[in-house]
Amino acid sequence: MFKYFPHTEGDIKAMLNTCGMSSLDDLYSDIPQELQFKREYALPDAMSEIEVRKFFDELGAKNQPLKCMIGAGCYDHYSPAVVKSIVERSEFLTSYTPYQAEISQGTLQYIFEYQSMMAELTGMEVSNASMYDGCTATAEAMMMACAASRKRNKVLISATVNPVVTRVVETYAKYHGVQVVTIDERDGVTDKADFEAKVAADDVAGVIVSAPNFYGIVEDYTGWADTCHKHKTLFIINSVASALGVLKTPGEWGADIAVGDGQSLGIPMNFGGPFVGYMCTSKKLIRKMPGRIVGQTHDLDGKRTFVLTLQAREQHIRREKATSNICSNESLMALYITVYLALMGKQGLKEVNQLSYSGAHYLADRLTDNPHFTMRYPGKPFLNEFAVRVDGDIDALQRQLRETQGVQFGLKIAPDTLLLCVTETISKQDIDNVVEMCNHVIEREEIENE
Amino acid sequence: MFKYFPHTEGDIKAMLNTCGMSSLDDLYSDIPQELQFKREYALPDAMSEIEVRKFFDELGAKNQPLKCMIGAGCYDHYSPAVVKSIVERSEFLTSYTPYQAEISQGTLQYIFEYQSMMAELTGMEVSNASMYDGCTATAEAMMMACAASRKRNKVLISATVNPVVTRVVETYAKYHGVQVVTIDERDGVTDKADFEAKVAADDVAGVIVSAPNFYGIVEDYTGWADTCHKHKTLFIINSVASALGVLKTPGEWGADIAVGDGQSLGIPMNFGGPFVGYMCTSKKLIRKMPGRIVGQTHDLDGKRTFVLTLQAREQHIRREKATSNICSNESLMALYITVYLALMGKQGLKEVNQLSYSGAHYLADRLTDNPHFTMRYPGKPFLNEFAVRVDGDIDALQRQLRETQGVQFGLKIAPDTLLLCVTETISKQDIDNVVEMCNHVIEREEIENE
Amino acid sequence: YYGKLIFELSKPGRVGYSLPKNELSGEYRMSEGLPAELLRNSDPALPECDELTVVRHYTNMSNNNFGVDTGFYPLGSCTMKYNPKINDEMAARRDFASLHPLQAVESVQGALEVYYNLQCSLAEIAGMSEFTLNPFAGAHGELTGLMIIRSYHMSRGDDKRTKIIIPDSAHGTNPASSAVCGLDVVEVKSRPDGTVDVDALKPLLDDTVAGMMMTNPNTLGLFEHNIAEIAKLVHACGGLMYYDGANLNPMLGKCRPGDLGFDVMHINLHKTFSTPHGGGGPGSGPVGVRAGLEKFLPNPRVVRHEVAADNDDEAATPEFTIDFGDDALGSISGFLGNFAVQMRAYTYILTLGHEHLKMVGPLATLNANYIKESLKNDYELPIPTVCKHEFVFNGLKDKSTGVTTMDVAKRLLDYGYHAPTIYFPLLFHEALMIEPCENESKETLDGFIAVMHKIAQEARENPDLVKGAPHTTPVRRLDDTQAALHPVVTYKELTEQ
Amino acid sequence: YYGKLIFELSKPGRVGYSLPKNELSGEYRMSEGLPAELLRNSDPALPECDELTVVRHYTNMSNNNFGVDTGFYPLGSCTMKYNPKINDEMAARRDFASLHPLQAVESVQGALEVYYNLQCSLAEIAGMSEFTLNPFAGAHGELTGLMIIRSYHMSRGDDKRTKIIIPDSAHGTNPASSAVCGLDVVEVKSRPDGTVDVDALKPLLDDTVAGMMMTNPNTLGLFEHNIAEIAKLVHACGGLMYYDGANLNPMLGKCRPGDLGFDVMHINLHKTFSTPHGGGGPGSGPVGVRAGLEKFLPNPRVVRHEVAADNDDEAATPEFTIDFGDDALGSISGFLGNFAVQMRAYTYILTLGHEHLKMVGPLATLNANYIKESLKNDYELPIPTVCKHEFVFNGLKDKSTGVTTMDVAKRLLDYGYHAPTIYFPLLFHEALMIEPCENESKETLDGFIAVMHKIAQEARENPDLVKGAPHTTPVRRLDDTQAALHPVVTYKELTEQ
Repeated sequence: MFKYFPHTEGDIKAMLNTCGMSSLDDLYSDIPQELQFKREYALPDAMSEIEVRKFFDELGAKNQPLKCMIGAGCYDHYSPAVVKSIVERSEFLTSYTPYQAEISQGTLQYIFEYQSMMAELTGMEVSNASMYDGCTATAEAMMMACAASRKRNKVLISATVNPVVTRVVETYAKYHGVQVVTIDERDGVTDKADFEAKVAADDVAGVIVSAPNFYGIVEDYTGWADTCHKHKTLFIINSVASALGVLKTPGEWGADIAVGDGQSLGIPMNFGGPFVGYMCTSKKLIRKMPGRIVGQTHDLDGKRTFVLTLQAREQHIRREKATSNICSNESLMALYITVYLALMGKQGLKEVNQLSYSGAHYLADRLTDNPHFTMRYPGKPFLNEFAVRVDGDIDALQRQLRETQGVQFGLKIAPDTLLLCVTETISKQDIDNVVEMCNHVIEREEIENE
Repeated sequence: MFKYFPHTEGDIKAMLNTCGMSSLDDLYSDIPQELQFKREYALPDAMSEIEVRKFFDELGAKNQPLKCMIGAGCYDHYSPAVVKSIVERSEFLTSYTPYQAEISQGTLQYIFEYQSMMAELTGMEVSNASMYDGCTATAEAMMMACAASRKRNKVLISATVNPVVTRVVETYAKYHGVQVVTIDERDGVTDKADFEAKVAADDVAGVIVSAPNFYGIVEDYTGWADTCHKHKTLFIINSVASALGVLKTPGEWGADIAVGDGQSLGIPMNFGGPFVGYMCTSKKLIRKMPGRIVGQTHDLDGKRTFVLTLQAREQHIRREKATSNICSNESLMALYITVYLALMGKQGLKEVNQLSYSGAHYLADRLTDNPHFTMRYPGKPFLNEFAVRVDGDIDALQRQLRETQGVQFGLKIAPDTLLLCVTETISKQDIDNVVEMCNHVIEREEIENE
Repeated sequence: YYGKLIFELSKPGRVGYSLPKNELSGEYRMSEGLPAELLRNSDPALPECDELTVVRHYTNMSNNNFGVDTGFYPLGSCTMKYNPKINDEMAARRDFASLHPLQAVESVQGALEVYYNLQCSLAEIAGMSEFTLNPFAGAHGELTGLMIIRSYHMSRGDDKRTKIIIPDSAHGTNPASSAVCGLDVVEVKSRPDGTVDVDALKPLLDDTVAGMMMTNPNTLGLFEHNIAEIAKLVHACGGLMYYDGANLNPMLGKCRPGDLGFDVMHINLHKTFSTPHGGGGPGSGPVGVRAGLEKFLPNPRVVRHEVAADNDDEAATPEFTIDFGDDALGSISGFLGNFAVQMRAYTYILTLGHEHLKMVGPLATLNANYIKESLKNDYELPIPTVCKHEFVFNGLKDKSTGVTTMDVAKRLLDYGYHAPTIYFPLLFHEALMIEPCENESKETLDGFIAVMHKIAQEARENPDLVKGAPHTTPVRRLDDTQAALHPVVTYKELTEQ
Repeated sequence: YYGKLIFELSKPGRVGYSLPKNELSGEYRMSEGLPAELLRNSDPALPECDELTVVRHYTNMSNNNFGVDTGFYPLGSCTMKYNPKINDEMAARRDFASLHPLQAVESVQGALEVYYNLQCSLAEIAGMSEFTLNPFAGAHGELTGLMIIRSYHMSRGDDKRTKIIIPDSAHGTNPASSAVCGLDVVEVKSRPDGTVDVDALKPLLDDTVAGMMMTNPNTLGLFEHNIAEIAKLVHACGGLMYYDGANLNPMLGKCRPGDLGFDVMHINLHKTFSTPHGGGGPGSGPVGVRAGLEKFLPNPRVVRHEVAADNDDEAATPEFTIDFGDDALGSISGFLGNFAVQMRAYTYILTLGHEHLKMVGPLATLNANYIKESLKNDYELPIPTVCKHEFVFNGLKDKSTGVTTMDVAKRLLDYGYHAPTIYFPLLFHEALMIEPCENESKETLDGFIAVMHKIAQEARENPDLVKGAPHTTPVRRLDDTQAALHPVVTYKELTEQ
C-alpha cells in the first residue's frame, strides 16, 4: 500500500464485508455509471520524498531570495526563532476551529491573548480572532459600516490607501452593492477639504483612510473622527500593524474600526500569503463585527476558561441574513503574532520601529545627496517607507541592484517614482552599499547619455 | 536585561536580600580575589538573531553541499520528513537521561523500541541504549572483550576494518593497556590463515572484523565464530547499520558482540556528528555490556512500564572498578533511528539496500567500460561501496566533478584508488552524468599527455 | 499547567528579543523626527517576558489542544485528514518562503511555476478548465465563484439574475456568501432520502436565476444522484451551476465536478489536499471554471509564456508573469493567495501522483460506510443508504435515557477522541456527523466504534456519567451563555471585571 | 494514550516510506548478485506502519516526557538550562548539516571556521591555550584529557606516573575514566566543610602521580578555595591538574580554570553552553590544554592558515585544513566530534557575547543561593556557606516522619516539577542536589520554594501522601528490582515472556 493509506488488502475485504459489499466500486453504486470518472488523471506518477525534494530544489533554484527594500503591504521584519518553533507544534498546527472547548483551550487561550494584544496595539476595545488579510479585512469593514448604518450604501476611501487594498474593497463593493467614492490626494496626503465635502452629504456609511498611507506618510487625522460622527459615518483606519507600536493609534484618532494586515508582526513573507487581517472596534459595535471571537467564561468547576462566543453573529447561524461569510480565518497566523508580541513586548516593538525609522531616514538622506534622487513628498513625516523621484532608468537601477547586491530596490509606483522601505533587517552597511551602487549606476548612465 | 535572563533589577535586589547579601560580587566572596577573572572576555559583542543569521549565511556560503558518491563511514541516506519533525518535539529534545521514570516514559519507551530494533537488525539478543559512534563503540567492544576474558589483553583487528575505526580502537587500547594486532588483508578481505594462526595463541580476548568491510566487500565469516570460541575469544563484528537489513547478521555469523555506527539509519551527515554507536550482544554477556539499558517492568498499579536497568554496571556506581566510562550517550540519535525504522519497516530497509546495490553496481559497470577504470578487487561481492583503480589524475577528476556537477566523487584511499559509494539518493541520471564526465576528463587528459 | 495568560507572566523590564544595535539612532530619533501628535500617547500594554517563559507558556498551552497528530478527529464536513510532514518541509523552504510578492518577476519564476502547475493539476482533478488559487478559504472561494457567476451574467447585460438556489441541507456559508455577493437566496427542500427534491426545484427556475449552489456529496454524505437532471434544468433556464468543494474528498478517483455539469467551483485545499487546519486557518479556496469562463477569474493571475530555447539542444523553457491588470471581476486578494498553503497542496499532489490520488475517495468512503454499518444498531441512522465520505446519525437510537448528542460528543473527549460535528446539518435535531478520512486505519476505526458502543451502553446504565462528561479533560463543560451575555474578550476587560 | 509499543501497531503490508522507482533492478538484483550465504536468512521483525500511525505514536509518547520546555528542571550537576531555539535553527541549516565529513576541504571552509572559532572562544572563556572539540561527551572528554596527561608524561619518558588523585566528592565518571585510561585511582577525603582536605592530599603526592582531577566548584556546589595551594602541590610533585568542567556554569564571568592552575580540562557543551540534553545525548566534551600541551591534543585537528590576499584591496582570508595525521595521542573520534552540537554552542556564544556571558555565572549562583536560603528551615543544609550553581540538602530536616528524599522527589513530579538529583553526592545519605540555572525567573523559583515547603508540611501532616507519590503522572512508581533481576530489554523477549 501507500504511506498515507493504512488499509491492507485484508482490511479492505473485512470492512467491505461489514458493509455487505464485495468491491470498492460497490461504494459508488449510487453514482450513475456515465457520471463516473473512468480514466486515469493526467498527472505525473507519484514522487518519493527524495524526488519531491529534488523537484523543489530545482524549482527553488529559479527563485532568488532578496534583501528587501520593498514594503507596499508586505514587510521583511525579523521573526524570532521561537515563533516558528512554537507555531510548528502539531497540537496547534493540526487542530481545527476550537469547537470542542474542553480539548481546545490551547487555541482558545492564544486567540484571547491575540485579541487582547491587537486591542492594545490599535487602541480599540475589542478585536476578532483574525481575518484573511488586510485587504479583505478592509472590505469587511466596509460591509460592516454599511450594515451598521442600515440604509447607507456609500463609502469613501482615500486615494492614499494602498491600491492593493482599494482594489479588493472595490471588488467587494461592486457585488455587495456599495458605491465606493475616492477622496482625493493632495501632496501625498488625503485632501481634507474633499473629505469634508463628500462626507457632508450625510449618505456615507464609512470613511476609509490609512496610517501610515501608501507612500509611507503618517497623515494627521485630527478632527476627522468628529466630522465623521457628526454625519453618522463610521471612521475606518487601515494600518500596517507593526507601526501601531509607535504611531498614534486608530483608537486615539477616534476611529470606529481599525483594520489592516498583521503580517508585519513576525509572519514570513511567504510570497504573499498566508498573512492575517486584523479587525478591532468598539464594544458597542462588537455584535456587528464579522469573524470569530473568543471570550472568557468558566467551566463547571468555576475554573476560568475561554470559548468561542457571540456565535449568533456568524455566517453558519445567520445564513442568508449574514453580512459576512467568513468562516475559516487565519488562526495559526494569529499565533505567529501572539508569540511574536509576547517576545517583543512593549519595548521590542518600539525598537523595531526606531531601527526602521533610522534606516529609512538615513537612506532617504544619503540617496537624495545625489540630485538625481528627490523626495516625492518633501517634508512629509514618514516612518519607514517613502517615495522618491528618480531622474534615471529605474528598471536598470533595480536590475543592477538585484544582480550585484541581491537587493530588491523598492517598488516602481510610477514611471519616475520608487517606493522604498527599510526595516530592521537592513543594516547601515547595506544602505551604504546600495547608495554607492545607485550613484555609480546614475553616473554611468550620464556618461553614456553624453 | 537580556532575553535569556529573566532577572529584573528588583528581582536581583530582593533575592540578594534573602541571601543576606548586597551585591552579586558577594556571591563570589569565597573565591580569592587574585583568582577572580577581572577583565572582559576577548570575545565579540552580543549578536542579535538578525546578525547571527547573517553571520551563518556568510559562513554557509563558504560550504558547498554536494551530491554524495562517498561513504567510508558516513552515508547520505534518505530520511523521511517525519523523522526530523518528531525528533524536534521539545519534550524529547530538552529532556535529560530518564532518571525520573514516571515522567520520562517517552524517552524510556523509544529506547526500548530502539533496543528491540537493533537486536532484530543485528540478529543479537540484546542492545544497549546507544553509544557515541561506531568508532568508540568498537573500542568499547574491545575493552568489554578484555574484561570478559579477565586476564587477556590482546585483540586482533582485521586490516580491512575502516581505518577511522581502527585508529580509535588503537588509541583506546594504548591507554587501556591492550595490545592490538592486525590480521592481514589478502585481495581486499581478511586473511583467514593469518586469523587462525594468530587466534591460536590462546591469548586473544577478541577478534574484530567488519561486514561489509572498508572496501565495501561483503566478507564470508563462515566458521570464524567457532574458531574464536574454540580459543575462548570473543568474535566482534563491526557493520554499517543499514546494510544489516539485508546482509547476513552478526548473530547469524555467530558473533558475540555486534557494533557499528547507526548514522546510516536516517541521521543527517552533520559534517561527521552527532552519529550514534550501537552495541548488541548476547543475553549472557549483558552484564558486561557498557552503557545504559532500558528494561521493562511494572508500576505500582501493575501497568507495563519501562525503566533504566542494570545500573549496577554503570560508571557512576562502579567508579574506579568500571570498565567503561560512558555516561551521556546519543539518546536523541537513537530516536532518529527508531522513528526511521518505524517508517521504513521490514520492506523499506530492503528497498533502500536494493536501490543502493543497483546504483553501485551500475556505476561500477559503466565506469569500468572505460579501460582507465578497473575494479581494485574484481569479483568480490559488494553492496554499495567499491574500490576502483584509476589510471589518471584522481584529484583533477574529483575537482572537475565537484565544480561542474556538484558531486563528491568518492574518497581517495590510495594514490591510484577511489572508494566510491552509491545510495538511494543518487539517481541513474546522476550516475550517467558522472560517468560521462569521467570519460570526458580522462579523454582530455590523454590528449594533453600526447 | 493550565490557565495563566501571557500577560500574567509579564514583569516590567524583561525582554524576549534581541535586535541589532542602532548605529543611526543618534542622528535619527523617531521621537524627535516625528511630530508628537502623530505618536502614541502611551505604550501598548504588551507582555514583557524572557524567552524561556514564552517557550514554556506556549509549549504547555499546546498540550491543552487536540490535533490530528494527537488522535482520531472525525469532525464531519471538515475532512480532518493527515497533514504530511513533507508538505510542511517544502512550504518552509527558504527559497520559497522568503520571497516578497512584489519582487522582480524574474526572481520568482520557481514560485510562479508552482502556482501555475497546481492550478493545472486542480483543473485536471476537478474536470475544469482553469483555476485561480487566490481565495484564502472555502467561503472566500464561494464568494469569488459567485462573483464569477454574476460577472458572467452582467457581461451579457443580463442584470436581472439575482436569485441563487441553495438546498436546505447546504453549509451555512452558501447562503452567507450569496448574501455578501448581493444575491437573493432561494432555498430548495430535500426529499426524505436526503437529496434535492427536483420537483420542488422546477418551479423556482426562471430568468432571474443566477445559478444554483450544490454540495455533492451533500452534507448528509449522499451523492445527489439527480445531478445530471438538475444541471440540465438550471442550465436550461440560463443559470450556472456552482459546486461547493467542501465535500470533494470522496470524489477523488471516481467523479469530477466538471463532468457533472458544474460551471464554477471551489476546492478547500485544507480539506481534500491535506493542508493543516491550523486551529481555524489559514485555508485556501481555489476557484475553478469550465471552458469559456476563464476570463472571469480574478486578478492577479499567473500567465505562462513559451519561450523558445537559445539553441536547438535545449528544451523550450516556460516563462511566467503576473498579470495584475484590471478585468471584469477585479481582485479578491492583494497578491496570489495563501502561497505557503499552495506549496503544501502541490507537494501532496506530487506525492500521491495519479495512482494514489484515485484511491483517496474510495478509501475515505469505505471508512465512512464501515463506521456507519458498525454503529447503526446503537445510533439512529435516518438515511440508511450507502454514504460517501461522511454520514449523519440522529443521536442515540434509545432516546429514553435523555442522553443527547452533546453528551455523547463530550464523553468521546474522555476517551481520547475528538467529537464528530454536532447539531449539523439542521435537518435532524440530534445530528452527529461523522467523517473518518482515508488515513485512518481499521484499528483506529474499531477503537472508535468500540467506544461509541460503550457510550451507548453507559447511556443506558449510567446516563449521569455521560451527561456530566467530560471528566478527564483540562477543563470541564463551559458556560457558553455567560460568555455571550457578558462578553469579556480582552485581558484588559478581564482585569477590569 | 499510554503504553503501546510501535511493534504492537504493526500490520503486515503497511508502509510508512516512499522511495524512487528502481530503474535498474531488472539488471541488478541483490538476491541474484550476492551469494545467498552472505544474505540474511530472514527479514528483521521491524514494525510495518503507515505514516500517520507513526506520527501519532511518537507525538503522544513525547507527551509522556518532561523537558526544560515543559517546566523547571533543577537536576543538580546537570545544568538543565534553556536550549535556545535559534541554536537549533542554525544547527539545522542545510549548508552545514548536509556536509559529509570527508568531502573536499575546499567545500567545507565555513564548517571548519565554525570549529576553529568555537575552540578559540572556549580557550578564552576557560583561560586555556587550545581546545579539541572532538570528544562526544563529558566523560569522553575526561578520558581524552587523561590520555593527554599520560601522553605528556610518556613523552618525557616518565612512565611510572600511573596514579590519579580524585576527591571523594567527585562525579562517578572521574574514577571510571581514570580506570579506562589505565590509571590507578587514589581518593582524597573532603573536610567537614565539603572541600578537599589539603593535609590528606599531601601524603599522596609523589613521583608516581600523573595528576589530580578536580571539579570546581565541586559537587556540593562549593568553590575549592585552596585550589591555588593544591595546584602548587601537585605541580611541585610533577603532576598535572585536570579540571572537570561539569560545573563550569557558575564560573562564567568570574573565574577561569586556566587561571586557577589547571593544565587540562573538558567542557560539557550540553551544560554550560546550552545545547539540548536530548534525553541523554548527544553531548559534546571539548578538551582544552594550557600552553605547551597543544601537541598532545588528538587528531583530527582543524588548522588555520593565513593566506595573503590576491591584491592589496582585500583583507587576508584564512584557509582551513583538517589534519588527520598521526601523533602521540591518536584519535578518539572518527571525525571532528558532534558538529551539530558545536554549531549550537557557537551560536550561544555569539548570541551572548562577552557582555552577557559574564552574567551567566552570577545569576546562576544567585538563583542557587536564593533557593538554599529560602528552604533551609525545612530541609537539612549540611554546609551552610555560600554555594555556587548548586547545593545539597540532606533530606528533610524533620527525619521523624520517615519521608525520604526519594519521596520528596516523587512528590515534586505531582506538582509539575522535575526532581533534583537524589542520593548524590554520596557524602550524605539523603542527598538532594538542586541546581537552578540562570534562565529561571524569581517567579519560577518562588513557585518551587512554595511547593517544597508544602511537601515538608505534607510530610508532617500526611506522610503517606508523600510516600505514595507520584499520583498524577502517566505511570506510578516502578519496580526497579524486577527489571534488574529479570531483565526484559527487547520486544521479542517481552512477547516470549
